[in-house]
Amino acid sequence: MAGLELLSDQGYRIDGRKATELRKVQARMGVFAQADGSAYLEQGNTKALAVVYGPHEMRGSRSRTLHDRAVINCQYSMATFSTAERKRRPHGDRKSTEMSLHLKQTFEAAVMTQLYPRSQIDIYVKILQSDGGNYSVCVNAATLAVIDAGIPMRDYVCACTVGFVDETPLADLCYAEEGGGVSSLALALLPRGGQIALLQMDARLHQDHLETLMEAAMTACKGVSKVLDEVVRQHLQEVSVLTGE
Amino acid sequence: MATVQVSEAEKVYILHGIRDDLRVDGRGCEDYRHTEIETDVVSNTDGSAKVTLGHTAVLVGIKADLGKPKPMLPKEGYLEFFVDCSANATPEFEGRGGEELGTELSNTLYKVFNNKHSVDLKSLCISPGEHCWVLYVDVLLLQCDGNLYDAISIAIKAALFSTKIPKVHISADEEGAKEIELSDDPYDCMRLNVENVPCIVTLCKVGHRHVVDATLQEKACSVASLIISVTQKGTVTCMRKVGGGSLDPESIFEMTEAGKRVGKALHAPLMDLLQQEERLGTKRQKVGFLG
Amino acid sequence: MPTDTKRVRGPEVSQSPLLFVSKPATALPSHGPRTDGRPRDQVDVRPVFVRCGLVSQAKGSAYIEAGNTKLMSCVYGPRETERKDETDMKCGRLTTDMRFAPFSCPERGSWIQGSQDKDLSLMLHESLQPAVCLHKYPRSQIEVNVMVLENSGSVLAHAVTCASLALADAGIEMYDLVLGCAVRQDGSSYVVDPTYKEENSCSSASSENQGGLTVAFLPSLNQISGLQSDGEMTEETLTAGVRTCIEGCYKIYPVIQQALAKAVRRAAPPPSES
Amino acid sequence: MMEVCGSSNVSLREFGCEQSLLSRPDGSASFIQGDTSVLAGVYGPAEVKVSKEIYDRATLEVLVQPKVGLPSVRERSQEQCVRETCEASLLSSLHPRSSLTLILQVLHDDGSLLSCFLNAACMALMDAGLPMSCLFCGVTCAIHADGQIITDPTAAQEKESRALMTFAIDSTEHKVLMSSTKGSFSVHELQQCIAVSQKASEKIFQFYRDSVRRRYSKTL
Amino acid sequence: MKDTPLANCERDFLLKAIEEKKRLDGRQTYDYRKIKITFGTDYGCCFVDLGKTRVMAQVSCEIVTPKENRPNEGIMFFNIELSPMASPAFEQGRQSELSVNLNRQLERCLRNSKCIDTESLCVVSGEKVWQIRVDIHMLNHDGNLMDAASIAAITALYHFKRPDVGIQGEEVTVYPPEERDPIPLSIYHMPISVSFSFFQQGTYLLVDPCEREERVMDGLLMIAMNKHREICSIQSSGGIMLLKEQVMRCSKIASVKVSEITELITKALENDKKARKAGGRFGFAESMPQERITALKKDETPVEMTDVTETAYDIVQKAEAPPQTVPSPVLPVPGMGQVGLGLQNSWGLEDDEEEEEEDDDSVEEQEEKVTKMEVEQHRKEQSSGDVVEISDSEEEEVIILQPEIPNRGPKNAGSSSDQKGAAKSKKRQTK
Repeated sequence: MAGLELLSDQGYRIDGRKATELRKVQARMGVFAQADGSAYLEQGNTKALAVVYGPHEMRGSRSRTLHDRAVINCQYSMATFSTAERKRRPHGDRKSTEMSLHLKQTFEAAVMTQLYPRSQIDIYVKILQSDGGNYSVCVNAATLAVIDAGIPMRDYVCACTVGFVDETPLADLCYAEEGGGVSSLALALLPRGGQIALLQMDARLHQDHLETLMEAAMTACKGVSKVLDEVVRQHLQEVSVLTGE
Repeated sequence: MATVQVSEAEKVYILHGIRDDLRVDGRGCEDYRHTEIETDVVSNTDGSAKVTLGHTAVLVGIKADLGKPKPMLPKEGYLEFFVDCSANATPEFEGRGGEELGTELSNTLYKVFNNKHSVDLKSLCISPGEHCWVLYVDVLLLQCDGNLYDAISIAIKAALFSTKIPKVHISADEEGAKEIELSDDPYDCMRLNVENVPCIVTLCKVGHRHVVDATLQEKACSVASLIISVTQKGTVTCMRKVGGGSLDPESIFEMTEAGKRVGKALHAPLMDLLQQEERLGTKRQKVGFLG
Repeated sequence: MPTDTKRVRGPEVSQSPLLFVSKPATALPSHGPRTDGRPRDQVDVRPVFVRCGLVSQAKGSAYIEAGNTKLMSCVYGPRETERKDETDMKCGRLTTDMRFAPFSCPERGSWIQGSQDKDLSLMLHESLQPAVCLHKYPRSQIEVNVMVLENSGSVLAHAVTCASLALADAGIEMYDLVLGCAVRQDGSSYVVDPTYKEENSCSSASSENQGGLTVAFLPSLNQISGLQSDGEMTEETLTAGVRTCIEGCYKIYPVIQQALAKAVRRAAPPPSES
Repeated sequence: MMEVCGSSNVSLREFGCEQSLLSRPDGSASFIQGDTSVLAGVYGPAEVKVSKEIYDRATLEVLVQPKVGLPSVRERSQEQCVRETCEASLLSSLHPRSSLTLILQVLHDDGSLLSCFLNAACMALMDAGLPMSCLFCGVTCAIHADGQIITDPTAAQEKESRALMTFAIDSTEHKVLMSSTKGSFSVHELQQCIAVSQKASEKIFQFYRDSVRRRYSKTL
Repeated sequence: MKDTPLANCERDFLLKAIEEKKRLDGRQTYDYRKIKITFGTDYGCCFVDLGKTRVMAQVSCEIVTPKENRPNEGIMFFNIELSPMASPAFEQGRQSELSVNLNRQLERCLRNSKCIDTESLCVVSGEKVWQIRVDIHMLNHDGNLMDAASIAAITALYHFKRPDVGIQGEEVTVYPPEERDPIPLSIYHMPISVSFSFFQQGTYLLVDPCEREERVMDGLLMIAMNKHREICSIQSSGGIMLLKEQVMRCSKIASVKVSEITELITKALENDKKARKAGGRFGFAESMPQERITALKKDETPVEMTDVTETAYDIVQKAEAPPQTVPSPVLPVPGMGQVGLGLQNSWGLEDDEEEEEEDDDSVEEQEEKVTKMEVEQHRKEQSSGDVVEISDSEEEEVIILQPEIPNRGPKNAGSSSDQKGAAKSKKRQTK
């Protein structure tokens, strides 16, 4: 394909990780004071900022109001300088509109929207630097932001992309691996019940391998969920120290 | 623009406070809020800076691209400004909501840099009429709490300071066709002289006085403000009245004078800070948004 | 760049033949009288031709011609706001739209509003808003359109004058007229109401003091409603420039006043003495 | 010039029509003239957007969808021609403050497209059961370089022609409802073309009659 | 125009029926509706009927410059047009969620799965490549647009033939089909999308939902596959929570459906090929069902021409000759012209208002005949001096800044400075 050896004979990937190893995840909750919830998350070199406003009254046309649950409104955008080649528009193209739609669907499944009828929850995600796995980083960042906003969810939503090279599933693909013609699968998981909130796959893969790949993706998601849980716990500890409890 | 609702009583309180040179957050009329600057925060760019001014947060990324010089100015490179008012800052900016403010800000930036000395455009030229560097200055608004202009201009100055443009060599082959080669060495790069890059000072007329670095609440009390971009030497590169009210000529003269004073005073510590950070070199612990 | 689907478009890239003129345009001299014979460093505005009420369909309209700069302004309203969700119960809304006709500048423009037009619309809006008694028009909007027919410098200044005249012609209540004036600083000397060439020339490259300044002024209230400058100027020059502009505004004030008075007289002739 | 009008080229290609072939629209029809074929769908009378509401009649919107790419200036002018014809024959004042939408999809263009649009539109409006004061049909005439008149030209014939005219003709008095012309021609030629079109329209109206009779043959 | 809302009782009825494993049209859970594939007259034009859902696909090509990062690959462009014909809810020119979803899914299904050899579309590396554009028009929306679109798109691509090109040195010639036979695209495999809809939080599953079913479903899972059982894309949508087992089951069903549909497409393509070879008639006109009573066809008919020339001649003769007299143009002032009557030109420098002028100024009386042009000439003569305004009696509201006329100068200068002083004393509070 791209002439790159994605997995060496010794079982190491181009950035030195093992097949099932995730990139380093660093996150911080409550980055901004003005928003109801916000979080910043780095997964390797992919950096995303998520902000949550709401639940609040419906904005704009009231015809979208749902009488039995809250409307989730998402916007995904990329900073114009986030990619190696400058982007002309931060959002509004087909790909980012689709991404917004996917985020919306993911969080409609996870957030307990029925608790807030006739209201709206805005989730805005911005990619500051893109190095593969944009969707999953966005989902993870948005999860933290939703938690920071104090909106109840069924479970953490954790997402991860996995690829399939030489009969081996690779967890958490970076940009170089994504571009290398690998069949990649993005999966958003609610780890406790093993429910899949979103599933998306590109490129060819034989049906028989689907199960292994999904298995690997779910394991990776569970790994992410551990990290997220830690971040949340630490954040709460810090906050409780500050509030003196 | 992100706006706040301020009640009449609050307005009176703010107005009286400013009359006595004491603002709600304890500052004087010509004081800036707590400011944090960090350069080189996004590795995909050639230069970047993040500035927080109170609760206002701005991220600027600069990318240098090879382009063709403008036909009227074949010996110069050029700068392109783009301000992205993202929905992160406020839900009002969702979709195309931020576009209006974005164009307003970027148009002002074009005006601010519309002179010969701010950035040496000639140094951005590679081969006249054919190739030049185009610096894309992309501003990302992350949060707004008033005084966007000042925060953006400080961030742009810092980002330009940290910009490293790779050196290029032009080699001509036998047929005379020119080829451009980028230098492989990442340390072999060109830096920009930012000495003359101006900083914008926004003066908000509140009551009979004017304040520097107004918060959203203070902005809501004022009818008009004046933005002045001042270079280190004190020359003004752009002046503009914004807001729905009008100003007395005398107060404009006063405000210009104050703007120049404040602007001049802003440059020295900013340059100091940037050089200090530069000296730390690669050892510097990058904080970004994690701190 | 938004694409135009409403018209049959020309080629995507085209260049003005002016670029290929073998001899580059000689830089304008920075001293001596100006090309149109006006003296430097004096508040000498170009002769102005003003006329109200040309467009019968608009509520109010005005045409202004200063030298070769020609502008037309129409005012519609007050009428119901188009966007119901933005209706303001206390205050009316003023919308401004300033456009350049594609043939107005030496280089052909596009039919679609560019970012420069948007910027000028905004400046126009900010300059006019303080003068209009918007609180008298709750829940309604007033539209001001300015079309530049020929751009020969100082467009914004004349647009402000023209638009305020059209507003007055439309019978919109105002505190005062708004007058505009522009100054171009070129080294140590300045020119008032610069032409297109003077605006875009950069004769003395070495000079520090170079820039343009446009002021919108409310003459009877003595207030500045719009101010914009670019280029490089010292604070003293700027202050002096603002003063010059105010003086320039006073020069055209009687002209505008009289044009307006005549328009009113024609619309409602005074009762005959007999 | 008059003598050259031989009858050899004055004919209509085979034409056909199918009505109510789509389930969603209130009325639909496909019309085929030789290889040229158009699909038409009508929605309405239905709720209208406030901004487009007309207080004393229905708002008619005509949309032409090209086969490739997005609608552009050419499609806009075709929309205009069809809309004006439909507005002339529809009794839109019977449905005030409502919307009528007519969508025309090009399936294949082999000349005389505009007349095919008109015929398809008329059949679809009939199928939707909208009240009309008269039926209408479209006839395209091409004048060849040597002055010969060709009715219902193919794309190749259109290309070679000196002038191209499309007329919409009503069914009651055979008058011209709309005309769209291209190229240069004399007044006499124009009148000739109109006369030919009126003759040709009789055939088409007979076809309308036959197809409606066939359609309702079992219910009557 | 809005879509008709779905009544609650209808919704309950549909869900109840699904719970009882019954479908409105009598199908079984995993049944597809009847698929019909017809071809148009051109190459690359194809109609697909899936039950009542109907879509049209048209493939076209043009030569463009390639993308910079892929200099020797052709470009594939897909566009699904949700024509308002298909459903009243579709608006023209608006990017709805559905349209984005369908377009992206089709792109993923056909472009990302690399089923088309894009490298074979290169003409001159880095300069000229073929862009293959697939336009898909929805003609009637009765559910499962995605599957219909994917079948139509891939069939049209198989059916399409691009013109041959020849390269001689720098020159590239595109041969029309008469000169050289056009060439079909080289396609590696045939991905086909299969949609599954989920009801009641994923408890019930249906294949090929119709429009009514789509409106009550919770979520959708689209799996694109080829007959080699290779998955080309998976996409879940609509905020449902799936379990891994469900996904696996769907992928198994999909593989069966895909092989059935592939066979159908191959057969349809072969039939068309045969028909074209036999030289028989093909295309849309032939596909019209003759047996239906809603359809009628008429063969080529001559139009009677007997008295056409006479009629035309009569009309031309009878018609009144157009008036030959052209109203003579009026020239109010130099450089201004007026033809026709009736309109009072607002630019005109009306003479009649002259009388109404209440002018008491003797200076102005003298200049009665001065038009604007003359004034300008006048100005040039005395190019120095202060600017004052002159009111010319003839020009009603025309005010020209005018060089000083000695006896009026001082008066005006004084008044202007008075105003200046007066203005300064006032100040307005804007709030």
